[in-house]
Amino acid sequence: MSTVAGIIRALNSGVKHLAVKRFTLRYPEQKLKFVGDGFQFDPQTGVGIAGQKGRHILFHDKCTGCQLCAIACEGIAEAIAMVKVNNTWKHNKKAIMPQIDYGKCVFCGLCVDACPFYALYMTNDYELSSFTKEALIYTPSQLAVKPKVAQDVEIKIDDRGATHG
Amino acid sequence: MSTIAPKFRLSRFVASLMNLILWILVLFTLIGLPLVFIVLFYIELPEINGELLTPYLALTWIADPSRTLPIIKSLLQTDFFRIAAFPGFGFAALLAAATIYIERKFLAKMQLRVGPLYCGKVEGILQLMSDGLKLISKEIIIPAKADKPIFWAAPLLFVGTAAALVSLIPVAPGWVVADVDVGLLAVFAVIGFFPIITVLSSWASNSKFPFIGGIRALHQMISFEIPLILSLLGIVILTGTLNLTEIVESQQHYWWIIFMPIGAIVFFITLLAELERIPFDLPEAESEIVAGWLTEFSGMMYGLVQLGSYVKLYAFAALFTILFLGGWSGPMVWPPFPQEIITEGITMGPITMKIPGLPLLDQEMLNATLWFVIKTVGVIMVILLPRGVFPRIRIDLLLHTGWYKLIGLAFVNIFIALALLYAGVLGPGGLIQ
Amino acid sequence: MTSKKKTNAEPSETVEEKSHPVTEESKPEVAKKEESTLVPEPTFEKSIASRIVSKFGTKTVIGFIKPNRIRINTKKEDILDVASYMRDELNFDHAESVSGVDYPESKEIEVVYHLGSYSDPQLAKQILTLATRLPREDVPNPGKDSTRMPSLRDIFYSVEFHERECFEMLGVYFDGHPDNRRLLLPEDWADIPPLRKDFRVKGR
Amino acid sequence: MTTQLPPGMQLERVDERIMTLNVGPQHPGSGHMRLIIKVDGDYIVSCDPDPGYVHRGEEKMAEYRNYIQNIPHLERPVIHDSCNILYPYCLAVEELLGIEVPERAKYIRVIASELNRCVYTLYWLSIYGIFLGHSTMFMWPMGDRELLIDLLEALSGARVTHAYFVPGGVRNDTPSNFEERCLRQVNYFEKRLKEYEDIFYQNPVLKQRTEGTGILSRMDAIRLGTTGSVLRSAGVDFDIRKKEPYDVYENLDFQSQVLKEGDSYARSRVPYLDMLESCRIIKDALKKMPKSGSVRTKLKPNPKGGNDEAYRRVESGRGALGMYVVSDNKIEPYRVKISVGSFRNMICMPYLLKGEKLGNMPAVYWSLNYWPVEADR
Repeated sequence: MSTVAGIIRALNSGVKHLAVKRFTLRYPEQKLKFVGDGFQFDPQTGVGIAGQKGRHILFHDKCTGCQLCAIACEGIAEAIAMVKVNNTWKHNKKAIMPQIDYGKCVFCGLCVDACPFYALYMTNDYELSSFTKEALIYTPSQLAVKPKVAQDVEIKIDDRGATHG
Repeated sequence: MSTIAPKFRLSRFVASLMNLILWILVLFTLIGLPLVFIVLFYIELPEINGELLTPYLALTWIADPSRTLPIIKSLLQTDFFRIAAFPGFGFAALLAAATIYIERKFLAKMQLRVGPLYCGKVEGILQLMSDGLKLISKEIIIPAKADKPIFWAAPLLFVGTAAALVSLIPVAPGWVVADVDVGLLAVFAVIGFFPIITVLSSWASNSKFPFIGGIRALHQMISFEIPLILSLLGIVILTGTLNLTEIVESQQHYWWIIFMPIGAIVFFITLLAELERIPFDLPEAESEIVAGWLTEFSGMMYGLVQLGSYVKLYAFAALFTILFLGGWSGPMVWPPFPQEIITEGITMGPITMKIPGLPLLDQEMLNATLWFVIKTVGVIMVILLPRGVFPRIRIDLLLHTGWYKLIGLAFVNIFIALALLYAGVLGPGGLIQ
Repeated sequence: MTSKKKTNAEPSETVEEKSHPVTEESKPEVAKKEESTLVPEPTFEKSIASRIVSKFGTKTVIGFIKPNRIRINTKKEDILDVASYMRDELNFDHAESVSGVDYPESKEIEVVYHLGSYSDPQLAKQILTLATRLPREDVPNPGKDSTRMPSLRDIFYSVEFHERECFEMLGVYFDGHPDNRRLLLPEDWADIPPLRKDFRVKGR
Repeated sequence: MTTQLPPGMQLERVDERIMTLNVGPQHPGSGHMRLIIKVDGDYIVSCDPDPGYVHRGEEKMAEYRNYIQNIPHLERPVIHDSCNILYPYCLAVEELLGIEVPERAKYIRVIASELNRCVYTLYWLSIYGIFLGHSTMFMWPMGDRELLIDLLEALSGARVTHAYFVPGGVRNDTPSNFEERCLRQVNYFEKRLKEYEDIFYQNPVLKQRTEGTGILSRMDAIRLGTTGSVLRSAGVDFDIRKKEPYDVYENLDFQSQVLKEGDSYARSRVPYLDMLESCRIIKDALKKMPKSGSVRTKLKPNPKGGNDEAYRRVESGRGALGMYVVSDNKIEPYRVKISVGSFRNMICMPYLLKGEKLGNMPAVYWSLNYWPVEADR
């Protein structure tokens, strides 16, 4: 008899779930909203600020070309190479800035930790696919652009189940 | 002018016209005429208000509109229409297609996901169409050392057998493709075909996984046919007839499920096993043998087998409603045909139009079909439910339930039927008639 | 001075040092390091260690005694009866992991067994590290050279796969192991055992 | 004439009764590892696990990275339980470098690792469901997992490869409304977990498939040195969080889950009970967490470990996960040995599958909570 009771309970639980709301996030139309606008790091206190680890953003006015991000990434993914930049800055005599190859980057954010001049942060933009591997290499000027991302959907929980509202 | 037809040559244009006319003539004479002759001479045409509709008179309906409805009504009665459209394969394929779509959305809803969404803008309504087109356009790959003739024939045989099963099922009083006196026996005979086709196709595809799948399917279907037949024995004992229409008529006041619930349960479980539905879907167990006996089918052959299995699902659900839920019996809910349209005709402003022979389909037939469809769809939904709720059963447990539990229950059901019969409660000359 | 992750004043210095990580500076003998005096030795672990040493005298040397961690070093000849003593009397009933550590300067390979106990609630916290040193050959010929050691598989059943991995990664042959086949590396791996220090990782 | 075989290959005499089945690296019924199974009819005669198809030499590569660069590297073996594999590494390095972790960081670490344990167990449970043919049991955990991944993403910024733990604490503080959002989503997740009872664990068809198969006795569980849910389902009460509490587990109230049957049904149930327990731990930790305070002690640049060694272990999703770090006073660790639960539970496969029916193979194999990538390292 326990099998019959078990079968009935299983069927009942199955039918009950017909009323629960659908949870799937319909990706291209809905995009999840993240905390803040990207992972940042405050070298003074040595602690990061919570944020999404997406594509990097490079502030040309703060970067001094000290290569610390390249050295930090050397042991992990060797994704950062220092390249010549045409406009020279007062605080960047060698005029070299990081160029990030997203074919290799693992988005761990240790380069953001390693930068002592608040020059390298991360943003919420994670849609970086491209047709060629070379197109994945972002030059410093590309990294300086702040991405516009429309991410406004959150997980809503009510009595009829959770859904992406 | 030059951009659209850069080099227009009159000679080329005339040549293409002549070519076109030639092809129309050829097609008309080789295919058109024989078709017309067959239709006109071999299909016996009906009598309309007294005179036999001869082939020569048949084409006069264009001139006299009042003849159209009687011709259509008579076409409805012909066997070809029955087989191709209403109670036969057309109706079944339509319901099967709807079942495929409903199953995917129903299962998705139960698993809190969305299911097909983007085909056809509105919740994936055209997903079925796109699947069909995809399967038609896919290339049919035949394994090198496969037994080609049997490999080709297997899907066609499968759909043919499913259609044969559908033809035995009465949808409304008088509306059945083959009203056979030994209806139930014919159903068992057709069901016996399915394992043969499965083994044929798995043996013909000459590869390991289909072969194991085919043997498992054989095990499963053979071991579940016996309880299938035994569970229906109760009904035959009480109704005293094998004709499906008479079985339905015997359930005017009460349905057999009330008196033989155990028979209904046993029949439902064996039905799941015959259809290879989830608790018993060992032949195509994805995690062990890739897709069982379907592995080597590709393109339209796989499409045919899918269509065949869902037509089979409709046929079994219809069988369940006929045998246990009283087929088309049900209170009259269909609105009667408004009489004044028949008598005075339709008045639109100054014109009144009278259409002779108007009630194309009478009210009882429509009501019967409505009740039949409601019950069958209900049974189909219950058949779809276990797919989302149960895991797959193991091969030895499957055979154990098949041989011990179900056959035992089937015998209990037969004893109940016999007890009812000899107590004089039911059956021929019983108290409740 | 702000704390930087992987940075120090002269980036060039680390870059250069990174290129040949194995420096010549010899690694001091682990066994001789004595316990740091400022932390009083934990008594319970002390009692276990002293029982072992009293039982085996000079054959076992106490590596260190830290809260919940005891390290015992022995020779490879008498590791079998030390291990069976630990299992029977001290009821350390299973081995958590077997790790081989390669010391090329002192020409030795150290095989470290971490023993734990499920049955004895007192010992649940403790991990007893049993280590032994094997001679290391520069031209390794796994199975046929002198880095051999009696297998503890019959005492601690759980080390069967660990010892096979240690065999293929460091070339330590375990006498008496039921099947000393290769475990993780591909069948046709013909290079020297990879976890040895002189196996160079390309590009580093 | 005997042909000269390439090294490592064996010629095998084919027996007509025994058939060798390769439940191979590319089989829907096994992960990326091969089980060479000898089958006599429907019964398994012998089973020889052959891992190594996803071996990457983590331990060798770890010797070429300094202590911080090892963080994103050492989480690779099991990226969807990344907190629980970085936890012992951070504890061991903290012991080597002699760093003290601030109180708030300890609580955040406990919350993140419990969330990550649930995320891993849900992934394992859904694969267990699809191995048994239960498609709903694949979809529900995959859906509910998103609730917790959303939380971990808020914490660490990445969905799966968090690289969130660092020797000395965690890399960033919790976002502003994290506590309230975490409580709400964990409460809903706990309600969802209770739904699995009816449709999966009390489902008679599933019980028929898993009860009484692959029975591991208590003595064998201890003798074979198994760990985690395999051990606790055989009746041995050994949960590292209780037995050797690390960080703040001693002042959090929870019970370690133990069952006695030791069959694959019990092995599938213990991680489920662990998840319910983790929800309790998370809610308790959220209450007891200090509201403010630093979350990381600053490391001096390029820390060196001193001639010492440390062995720390943590209760991960698959049992005791130990890190043995030997350092020789240089920037990079001298040797890092990762002793994972999957590798230790793999020894049960030859013992449990011998004499088992072939139909039970997926149920027994996957109930051992075995993650091939982690076992190969």
